[in-house]
Amino acid sequence: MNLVGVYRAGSSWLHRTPAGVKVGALVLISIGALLVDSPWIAAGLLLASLAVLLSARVDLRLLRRPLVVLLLLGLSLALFMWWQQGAGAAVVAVSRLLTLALLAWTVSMTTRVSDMLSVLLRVLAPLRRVGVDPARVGMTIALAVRSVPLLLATVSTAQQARQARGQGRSLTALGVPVVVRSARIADELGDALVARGYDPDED
Amino acid sequence: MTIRFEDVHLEHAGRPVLRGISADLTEHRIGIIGENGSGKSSLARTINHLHAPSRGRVVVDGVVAAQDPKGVRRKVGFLFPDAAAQIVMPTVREDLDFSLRGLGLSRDERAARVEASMAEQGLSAHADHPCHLLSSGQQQQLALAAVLLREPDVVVADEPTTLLDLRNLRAARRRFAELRQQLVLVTHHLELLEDVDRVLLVADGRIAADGEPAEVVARYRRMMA
Amino acid sequence: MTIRFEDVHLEHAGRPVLRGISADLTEHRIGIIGENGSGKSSLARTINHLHAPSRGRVVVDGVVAAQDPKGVRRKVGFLFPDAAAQIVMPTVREDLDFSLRGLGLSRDERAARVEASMAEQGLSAHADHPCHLLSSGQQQQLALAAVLLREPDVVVADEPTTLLDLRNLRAARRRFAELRQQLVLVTHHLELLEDVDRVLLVADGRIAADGEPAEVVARYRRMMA
Amino acid sequence: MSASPTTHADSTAREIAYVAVFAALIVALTLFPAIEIGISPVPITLQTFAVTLTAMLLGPRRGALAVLAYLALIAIGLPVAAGYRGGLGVFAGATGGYLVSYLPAALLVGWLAGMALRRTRPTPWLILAGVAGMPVIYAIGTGWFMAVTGMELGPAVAAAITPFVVVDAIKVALAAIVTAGAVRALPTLRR
Ligand SMILES: Nc1ncnc2c1ncn2[C@@H]1O[C@H](COP(=O)(O)OP(=O)(O)OP(=O)(O)O)[C@@H](O)[C@H]1O
Ligand SMILES: Nc1ncnc2c1ncn2[C@@H]1O[C@H](COP(=O)(O)OP(=O)(O)OP(=O)(O)O)[C@@H](O)[C@H]1O
Ligand SMILES: O=C(O)CCCC[C@@H]1SC[C@@H]2NC(=O)N[C@@H]21
Ligand SMILES: [Mg+2]
Ligand SMILES: [Mg+2]
Repeated sequence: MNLVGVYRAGSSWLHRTPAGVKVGALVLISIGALLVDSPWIAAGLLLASLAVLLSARVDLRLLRRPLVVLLLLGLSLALFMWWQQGAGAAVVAVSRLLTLALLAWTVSMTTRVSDMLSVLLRVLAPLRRVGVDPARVGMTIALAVRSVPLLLATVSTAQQARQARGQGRSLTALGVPVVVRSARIADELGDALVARGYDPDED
Repeated sequence: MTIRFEDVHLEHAGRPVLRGISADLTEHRIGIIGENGSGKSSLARTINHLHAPSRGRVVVDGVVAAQDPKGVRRKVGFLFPDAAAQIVMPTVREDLDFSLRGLGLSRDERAARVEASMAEQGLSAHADHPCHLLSSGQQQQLALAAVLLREPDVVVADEPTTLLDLRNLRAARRRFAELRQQLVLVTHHLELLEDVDRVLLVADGRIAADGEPAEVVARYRRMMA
Repeated sequence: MTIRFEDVHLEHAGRPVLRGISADLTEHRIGIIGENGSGKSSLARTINHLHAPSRGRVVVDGVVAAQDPKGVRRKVGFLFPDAAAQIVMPTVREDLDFSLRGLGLSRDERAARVEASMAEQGLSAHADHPCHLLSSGQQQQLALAAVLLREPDVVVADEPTTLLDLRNLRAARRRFAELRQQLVLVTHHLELLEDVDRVLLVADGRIAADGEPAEVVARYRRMMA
Repeated sequence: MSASPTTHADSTAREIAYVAVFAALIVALTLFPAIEIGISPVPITLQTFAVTLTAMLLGPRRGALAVLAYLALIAIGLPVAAGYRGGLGVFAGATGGYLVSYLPAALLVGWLAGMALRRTRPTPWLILAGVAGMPVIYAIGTGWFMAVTGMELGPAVAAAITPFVVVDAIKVALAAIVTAGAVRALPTLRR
């Protein structure tokens, strides 16, 4: 499962909020969450972010698997922190972890990637003076987002092929086809950029 | 050899893709056709348990796929649409040898079988060539050779003839026709179905027609009109 | 519109792939056929200077490809074998908008053209969908729409119909037949050549036959026998 | 099919495509299985494998750019860090140092791998190149971990290094083997 490019059009207040506000709030809240060391406040923050996620009225089925992975991560963090620093610290650490994840999911489910990119471009604009070309950065990131589903499919096809050949565990049997396919996808994508008139030196 | 689908259901990301497929495949050669996205590849992949049905089961020659995936994969060889996806080793010889791993053969025995297979497929001259510099037709040949080396009882081929020229298409067709194994062939190349004994038409995750190739293909053509 | 090949030679990794191709393509629709590895794709890719000839040159409507690659790419739209591979942006709307970059259009003008194109192709309902969720037929449609948005004078399509079902194949064929642009179509689907005005047969990097579709296809069939 | 580069702008466009696709490969391998182990707040991921592989295949420049693009994806809020987390906050978290450390690690590994690949039998040298990246990752990762959690060096090492050394060494070795295989399978890969 993949939470990249999961944006679906919607009409909740979160969909209407400008991308810059959401991304900025994500930064501020997540840094705020790190400064909190009261278990009560941390837990409150977690509940608040859960409420925010639910208010986006998005398809929650997409989150099933990520949630399982995240909760496992939270569980081992809780045990570790409890053992190391006691229950209060465990609550803070786990709430922090979950808050960050839930808010990031909310942002990516209610914001177009292109809108996130325009925010990034604005933030990077000052770096133009030190030789960073924001347009090129934006292009690279958009292409990476586009490529994620292609690469997830590549990995899963290679995994199936290795199983079909009766070698379910060999990592070379997974790695070599994945790399070869990735290189081919990169070549094809480069061809497409060139053929479609992309010029990295303009914009 | 019997491939039995018993009320097979399958979902991808919560969306039903197969909605109750039941059939007994006993013929030597079976074709599967249907529109893009109808579920052909998904169905083919349940045969060797690359996909696990959410309901129902697949039984190959008495072996329940879900209970013994390794067992069915010994019986069933699988060809993917893109031959490059199933070539795992750097050179032709190594890739063929890879198929013989884990079968308890001696080094010499393996080498001998690989040589024989290359000779049979006309790949000997390319033994030490990087696989991905071979032509599409040759890669397709290599993929089939690698599958046959494991001596499966059934070969499932998912659109194995895309991008082939007339000569390679004809050669592939001949190779499939000569196969002594049972063959399940998913394809959009309708002329390949002249060689099969039975055709299943898949539509929206169900079997919409099943029978004589000529009849089922005609039905498909009408459906697509 | 004239596409002129003047003694075009091309090497890949030191190996000759095109060995002196000369032709003037002036017809509305031109087909290119030939065996796997004969050089069809390589030839097509010299038209918009994806490959640089090692000798000779390609001139499109008076523009020398090697001297003004951007210029020929404004004139020539290119469709690749795998439609999914030429979709470069995450969603349908963004991908179409990408085509309009660098043409000096205003934001609103771009948005309007993208909307119009989506409406025309029946893709409006998918505007904000991630491209990988489109069906293969829709991806093919999107790829063509993205090319046409730049209003090229020529469309070069390299096997654009692989993996399509009968209905999508027919729809693609209709779309190509209705194209007012000049079309250069590389294909193994010989039935698509019924719609073209002239066919080139490429063999081993040279033009082996050139003329009436029916004749050239017959020649190809004999060659492949 | 890699085409002959025709102009400078074209090769830049192609380089961007490589960087983006391998950034996406790092994402795909990170999301693949973020496995939980015993009792540590740091997950086992295939990131170290993916970053090492990318650096070896693409070299220091493009390899580091791919890592940078991956970090940018996290930064803009896409949930592609381990455990499907995302946003700048991830960098401020306990495992943020690991993410940042991938950058110098990719530069070092990519550079060493370039030399390894010129040998006739590159695999052992590639393994060494990969292993050389591990101290970089651990040093930055653990330092950061201590700063964020306020833990002492001893327990921090027990939480952030000890559980991973063996698995990471295996992952790095596998990346080396895959690289050697891939370069033989596709000789045009590393120009
Ligand atoms: N891994 C996956 N995740 C989500 N959906 C999937 C996945 N694989 C297939 N699907 C969906 O399942 C449906 C059936 O797909 P399948 O590949 O079986 O069709 P098909 O009949 O083989 O089509 P084609 O002729 O295009 O090969 C399609 O709607 C497809 O989008
Ligand atoms: N990037 C490349 N590097 C090295 N060799 C190449 C490259 N691209 C093509 N070739 C070789 O050039 C020759 C012509 O290839 P090309 O792709 O033009 O053939 P084609 O006629 O399009 O074949 P097909 O019908 O299989 O698509 C082949 O031998 C191929 O292996
Ligand atoms: O938050 C993240 O995404 C970073 C996770 C870092 C995991 C570290 S990297 C080194 C070590 N090896 C592992 O497999 N996991 C840890
Ligand atoms: Mg299919
Ligand atoms: Mg071709």
